[in-house]
Amino acid sequence: MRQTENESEKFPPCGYGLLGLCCSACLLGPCRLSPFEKESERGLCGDNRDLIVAKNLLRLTMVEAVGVMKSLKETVEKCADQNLTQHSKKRPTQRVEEGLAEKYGFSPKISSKQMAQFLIKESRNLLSPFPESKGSLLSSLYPEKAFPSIYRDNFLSESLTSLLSESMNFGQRKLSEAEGILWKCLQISMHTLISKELRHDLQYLIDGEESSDKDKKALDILGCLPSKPSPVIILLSSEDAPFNELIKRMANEFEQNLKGVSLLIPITEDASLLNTGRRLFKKWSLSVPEVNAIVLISSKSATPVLGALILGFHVASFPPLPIHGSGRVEKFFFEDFKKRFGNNYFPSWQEDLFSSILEFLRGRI
Amino acid sequence: MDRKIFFHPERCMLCFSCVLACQMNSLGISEVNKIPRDQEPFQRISINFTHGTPWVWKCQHCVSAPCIEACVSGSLRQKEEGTGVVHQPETCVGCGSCLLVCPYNALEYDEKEERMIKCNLCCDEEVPPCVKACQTKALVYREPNLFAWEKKKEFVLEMRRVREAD
Amino acid sequence: MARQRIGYFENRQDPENICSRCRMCELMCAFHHHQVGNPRRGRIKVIALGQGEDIPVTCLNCEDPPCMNICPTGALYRKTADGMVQVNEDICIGCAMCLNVCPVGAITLDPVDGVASKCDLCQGEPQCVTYCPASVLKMTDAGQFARYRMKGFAKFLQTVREDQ
Amino acid sequence: MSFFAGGYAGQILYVDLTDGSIQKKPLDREFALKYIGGRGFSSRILLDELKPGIDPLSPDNLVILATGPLNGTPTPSASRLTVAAKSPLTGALGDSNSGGYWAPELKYAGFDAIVFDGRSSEPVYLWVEDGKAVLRSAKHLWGQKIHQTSELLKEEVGDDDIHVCAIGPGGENLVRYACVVTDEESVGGRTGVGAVLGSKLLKAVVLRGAQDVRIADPKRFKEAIDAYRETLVGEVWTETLRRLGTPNLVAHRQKLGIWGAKNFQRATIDGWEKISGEAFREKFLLKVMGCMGCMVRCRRYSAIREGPLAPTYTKGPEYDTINALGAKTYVTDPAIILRAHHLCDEYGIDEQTAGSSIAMAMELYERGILKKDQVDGVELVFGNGEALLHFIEKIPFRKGFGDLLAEGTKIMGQQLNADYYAIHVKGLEVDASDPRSLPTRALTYAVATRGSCHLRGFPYIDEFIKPEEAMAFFGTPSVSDLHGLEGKGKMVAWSENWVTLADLMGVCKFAWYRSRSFPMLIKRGLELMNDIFVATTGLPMNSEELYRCGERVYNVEKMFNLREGFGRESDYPPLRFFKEETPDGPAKGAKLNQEEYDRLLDEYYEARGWDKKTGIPTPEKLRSLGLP
Repeated sequence: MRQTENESEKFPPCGYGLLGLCCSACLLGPCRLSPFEKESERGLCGDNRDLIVAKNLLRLTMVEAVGVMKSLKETVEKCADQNLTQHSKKRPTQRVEEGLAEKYGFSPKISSKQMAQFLIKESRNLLSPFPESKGSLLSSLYPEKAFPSIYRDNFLSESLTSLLSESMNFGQRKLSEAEGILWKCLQISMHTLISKELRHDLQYLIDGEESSDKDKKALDILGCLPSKPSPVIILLSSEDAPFNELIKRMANEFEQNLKGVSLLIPITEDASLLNTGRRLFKKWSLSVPEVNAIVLISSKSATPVLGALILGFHVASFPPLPIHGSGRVEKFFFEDFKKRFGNNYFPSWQEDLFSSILEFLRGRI
Repeated sequence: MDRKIFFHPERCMLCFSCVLACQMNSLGISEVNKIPRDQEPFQRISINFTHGTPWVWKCQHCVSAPCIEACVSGSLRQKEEGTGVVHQPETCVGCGSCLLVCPYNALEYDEKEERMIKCNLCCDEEVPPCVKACQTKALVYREPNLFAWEKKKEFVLEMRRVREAD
Repeated sequence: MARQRIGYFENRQDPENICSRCRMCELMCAFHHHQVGNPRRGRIKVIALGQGEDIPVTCLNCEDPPCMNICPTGALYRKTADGMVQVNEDICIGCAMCLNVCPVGAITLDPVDGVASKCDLCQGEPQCVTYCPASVLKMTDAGQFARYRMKGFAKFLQTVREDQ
Repeated sequence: MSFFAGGYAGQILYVDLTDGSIQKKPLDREFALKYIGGRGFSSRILLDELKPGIDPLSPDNLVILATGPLNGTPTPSASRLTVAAKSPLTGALGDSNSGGYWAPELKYAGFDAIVFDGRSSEPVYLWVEDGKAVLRSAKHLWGQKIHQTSELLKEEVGDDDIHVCAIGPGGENLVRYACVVTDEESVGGRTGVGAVLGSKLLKAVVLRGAQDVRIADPKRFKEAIDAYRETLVGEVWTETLRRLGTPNLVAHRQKLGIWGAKNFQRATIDGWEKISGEAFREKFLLKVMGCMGCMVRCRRYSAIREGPLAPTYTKGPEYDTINALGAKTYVTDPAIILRAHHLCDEYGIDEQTAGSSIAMAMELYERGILKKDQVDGVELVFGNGEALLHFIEKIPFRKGFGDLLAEGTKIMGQQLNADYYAIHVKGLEVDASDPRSLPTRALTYAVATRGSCHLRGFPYIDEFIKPEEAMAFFGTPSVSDLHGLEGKGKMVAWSENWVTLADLMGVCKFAWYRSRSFPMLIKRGLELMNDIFVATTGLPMNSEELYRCGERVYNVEKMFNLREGFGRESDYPPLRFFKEETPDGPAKGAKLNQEEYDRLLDEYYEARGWDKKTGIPTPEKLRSLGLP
């Protein structure tokens, strides 16, 4: 009845956090720039708001990347110190290998051992700061035709670690360009996704059952795609994601409003985005941006959003990236991106989001 | 007696959420994503270090408020029921005499409209947005005597702890 | 002499010598100051914690009283350097800042007059002390109260020694 | 808004639960002068506004929460609240009186009394703050015990400093002797007003008030209460009550041999020391508590800290707790008594009727009238504490045999046709002591207008009045003789009128009449009280007039009972007291004598100015009291 305080929600969301304007990079902080102050306002370290927003995003992606690296490393070690050949006897089906072999473009006869060694080598490259050799993996796995956007100005790097270490001093360095930082974010998230996928495949090789079985099934829908290219709607949401219900509802609405044209693919692993893109390319031999595949993401982490963007999907994310604090960063995501690669980032807070996406899809049919 | 906004300095972590909430409310925005880049907001609550303690300065809504007596246009008045100094911008002429007598400097001059601005406790809402936004419940919205009563209770619990010691 | 205040002296051993929440202090305080019956206008308050825990609270007459320091109109004042902090109702504007800074919440806004109201020791003979049936309220000062606590602690130590 | 110079808040709140309408009516000055307050208000309103012969649990019944003019002032021990309705237990006038903090708070909230009428369609509670009242849904509170209820309410209001008057599951399930509990510990127990509230689906009345209770003449008031305090401090009774509380009477009962142990089959208790006041003080007493502004502080706060029943924190026990839950059922384990008492308060049932009913069931079981399968297979014999607790857990929910126990002894007696073993007057169980050896007390219990009650009159005068005082005041020295009969009727009538004043004023009887000298009674009870009343309210009053107010109210109550069909025949003690002799103890062999008692009753009626055959007040009596 009589509400005395904010008993309703334990922690009211912090406005500055949502704006991306709360910087706790150094011990002088936390600095909180008011969104109402004029652009010239700076934090104690001298960063203006564009930099603060960008660096916050960078910190986010880096943290997530480190987490993924750790799990990949563990899997590699686990995989290295057990004898796969005799292990493979126990395995009921060869389906997994075949799938993988075909995916990595090996002859079907390749033994799981060799394949594992290959994958481990690639993973080592990603993990170590000094990649041994330029592996053939990326180019084979992510052909330029499918993902043109990741082949711009040597975007692909061999090692995630080196990327991170670069970004470290990026974070420190003064007067760095906001855009530059944002590129790093995209790069890192891209490689994070790659490492994730590698980890999954290694996992298959070790113990036959497929960890992301759901996604595999969901992706099988791609088999029954119409021969004529048409827009595709992809739902990316893990169980604990905040806006699951919302995006499900939206997706269904789309399906009703655009009968027979678009089709829904619910996936839970952001790593599956790569696979999706690849399958789409196989089907229509069209690059992802051309396919007009739109991903509705509900996730707590920034990696899937950025990854999907750089892979060339159209993206609407819930909650939105914390970028409203800086006009420059917003411009980068909403306009520059479109200019360069032709895929849009729909800011999920605008009222006419639904209709605008609908319009967009209609235009593409 | 009507509720007032009270402040627990020991709980405040200077996150300025209350300020942001107040500014957004002054523009009638509820979500941060809708913050416009061009408009000038009003800020009727401010935090600063006072003798080394964070302190929130705002209108205290005095029971017998000097600003009401000072006001020349009668646009400052007590709420009909209970206490709370409300300000009608429509009739305000911006003479600033309230500013001269206010001990807490709780009023602000709005050059554009040439009139004063002050905290109206956001009368239309159950709980003022600044209190809602507070991350640590440093700002509370209470009847004065209930607030005092709660403080007494805290103190008594402390005393009891001491007593159990000996 | 040191600064006087109302202290709460209880004896946990004697069930009759603990505050029994009869609230006579509140009633008499309100009666003395306003000639009415209305505990919420009293300047002392018995706080009930349940399970038989009741403790009266009133002004501690701090050494460096925040209420007096922050009062913008000077309505809170001390006649003499070691006197009780008092309220000048005529110039109090009821801004409730003293409530906000008082460490124990001993100051309240009078629900009727709307001015700050706090213990003034009734000009020397406190009614709460006179009428407390359990006689647990006494005029005291910080030093005396400290000695009282020390005594209690010493007793405690004694029992410990006896246990060994 | 009130035109009273002080004391009264000047408003009565009428709440019609059927249509949820709430209206405030100003308190009439004449009405106030005639009936003072408390029981006076409630009895008069019941007489005026109730249709004769209605079902107490029907919407037609009224529930009245009334305060006296002195509640809320610093008058020592002015804390009593009167809750009244037509009693579902007896069918006669039902009222009960409880201390605590609620009655003063009602004055601070701006009302002298609240009258509830009709029946709500869904559970509600009434929120009263500073003269404003509103009904709110209590769906979430329904079924909660007393403590949970007030916890939830405090949470809901966002303030711990509120005062709650609530009913427990007992009241909700219409246990005929459900009680009204204020502030979680002060119980308006007898005559089952809680059940009436339950039938109206009113769960609680919550107060918060900061309004003044004005005092007309502060200077005179101060002098008066100081004088009143003087009479209290150093008073023997006050000292004893503070030290031991009402349980000090345990020793006294044992001394005179007037226990009603084993449902009045025994007059003494073996091992009574275990349940004496000293024992409880030794083992359980946490601290002494006092109601609002109390100088006497007879209230205990006890805790069971070890043993199977720990932890139990509860207010009490009182003497009547020990008598009903201990003596009558012959359970002499203090811990179990305390626990049972705690449960009764939590579930909101009257421990005295509950104890008596269980005691009666025990006797019936031992006599073979009740079979084991009838009593849920419990070995229901005297002294069985587990059985006691077992059924106290069952009664509030009317589970199993608890359903019958929840009806009280009168109906139990009728249903099991064992009336003889139902020890009650007008349906209310005999509580305080076994009056067989003391006919005066038998008379007091029998003629009390709410059924057997030891607080309606003050027969104990004969324990300390001096012969010359008796001669001077009652015209016969035999009043000072504990066993003498002459003049006792007169004395009882006088004491009743005089004691009634306490309930009218809202002052606690223990501060009022517990005294060791008769002149002190007059001084404190009439003169000082008159002083305080006049100083508080500024109304014209003198001690004679005040006394007549008490008599007036008593006659009003009598008229109510007569209307409900309680004539002379209902003014008799239970048959058992005439048939069976006191089995043991100092008063061995004593029993009531029909002729003696008739003579007493005649004398009493005469002193009251009532018709001897019917007990109807004579017209001239009524006229002299200004009753139409």
